[in-house]
Amino acid sequence: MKITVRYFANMRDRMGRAEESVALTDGGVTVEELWAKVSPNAPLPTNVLIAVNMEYTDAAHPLKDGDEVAFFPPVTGG
Amino acid sequence: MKITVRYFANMRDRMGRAEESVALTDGGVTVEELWAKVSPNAPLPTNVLIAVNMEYTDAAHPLKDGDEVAFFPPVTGG
Amino acid sequence: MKVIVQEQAFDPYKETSAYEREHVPVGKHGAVVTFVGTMRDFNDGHDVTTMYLEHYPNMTERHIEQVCQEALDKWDVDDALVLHRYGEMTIGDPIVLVAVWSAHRAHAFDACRYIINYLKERAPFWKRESTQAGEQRWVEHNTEDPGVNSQGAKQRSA
Amino acid sequence: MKVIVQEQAFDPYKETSAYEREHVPVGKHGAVVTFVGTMRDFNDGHDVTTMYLEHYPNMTERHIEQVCQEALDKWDVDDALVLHRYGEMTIGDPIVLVAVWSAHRAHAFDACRYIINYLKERAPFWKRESTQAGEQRWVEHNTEDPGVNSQGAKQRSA
Repeated sequence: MKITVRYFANMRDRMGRAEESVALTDGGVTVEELWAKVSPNAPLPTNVLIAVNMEYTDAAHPLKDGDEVAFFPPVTGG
Repeated sequence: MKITVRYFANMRDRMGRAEESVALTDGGVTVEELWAKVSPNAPLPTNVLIAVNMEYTDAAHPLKDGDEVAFFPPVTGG
Repeated sequence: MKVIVQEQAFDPYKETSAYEREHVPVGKHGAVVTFVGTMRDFNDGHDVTTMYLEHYPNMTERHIEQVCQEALDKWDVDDALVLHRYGEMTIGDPIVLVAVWSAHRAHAFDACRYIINYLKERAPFWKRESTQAGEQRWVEHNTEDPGVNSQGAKQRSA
Repeated sequence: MKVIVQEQAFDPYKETSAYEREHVPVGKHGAVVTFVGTMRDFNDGHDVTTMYLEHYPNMTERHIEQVCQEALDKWDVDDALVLHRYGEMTIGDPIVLVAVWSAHRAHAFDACRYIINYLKERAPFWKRESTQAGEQRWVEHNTEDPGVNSQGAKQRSA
């Protein structure tokens, strides 16, 4: 399955990219497992926020083909 | 001593006048006693508000020469 | 801080903009809360067509200024503007504007709410409504509790 | 109800007036509360000169709309308008406008405050400030607790 991964604000700076497409062979992969694939050398920062298809969720969220996953720091709008 | 008395809203309708000047011979007269003079036939309505020199007060307030006393119903601005 | 009680109609948003442009330093406040009260076409189940708002000149200004000063003492407020009309008005007309500038959102909300609540409780104004049936009547009480500060859910505070 | 996320600068008071004129029936609401958040020239003790506000397109609109819908469900609100900027902005610029129309003053205040508080908590925007020293930094957290609803006296909710 194919996942679109997006990074915002300091997460983009940290990753050195804004977006990537990740191919995963097996279903049932969680956000946490996806993170281990895109960032093999650093664990998921504790204060990072996660959205799947633009809804907030957590690292245990299982992914399906076509999902858009986003990693970003606490929001500071308004 | 001379007191200016003012009536607003339904109190003016009720009294049939907006303002009057009342001469009182003795000092130490209270608002309640002033009311008995301007309205000998009807007691002070219970929900009436009283201001002396534009500050809220009650019927026991003692008056002095030159005071402006106002009687009016609960306010409904804003 | 400025308090104006006037007979002529006003545009609350133009007044807020103009006051901010002329009196409020740029980049200091961060938060502005405004309250605008407008004339409704109904009140206590009556269909209202026009309203006359009587006031006690000078006492109104004095008491609105007192309420504003209390808000400035209680919260971190940079500035406040209050405009209040009297006289004849028609449906939809703005009756009152309260605008508060603060560095802190919570303070701007609290102070604005305080000013309108206590203005409604203490500023000597009286509404006389004319209904479609041609009847005139003094409004006996405001439909909302002036002290109300509830976080309540859907409940009419009539 | 209308939610707009845009790059270009806006005048919050002209927008409120225009929206009211075009969308809000005359004489029904009685109470309008607006909140305007503007860019300050300081934050966490830094002197700030410009700011870039990044956002997550579509997710921002979706979450602001959700927050507005929650407010409409919780309180008697006739209508609500939210405008939020992204991109480059300078000191004094309005960043966000929340306007709420209601028949009830308390409901207008509560709903407006709810919308701005939860927008700040959930809408995916990130501020990057440039200081006078030429330094750029991501703002780590808003200076005010987004959930704050206190009636507290002079206390900076930093």
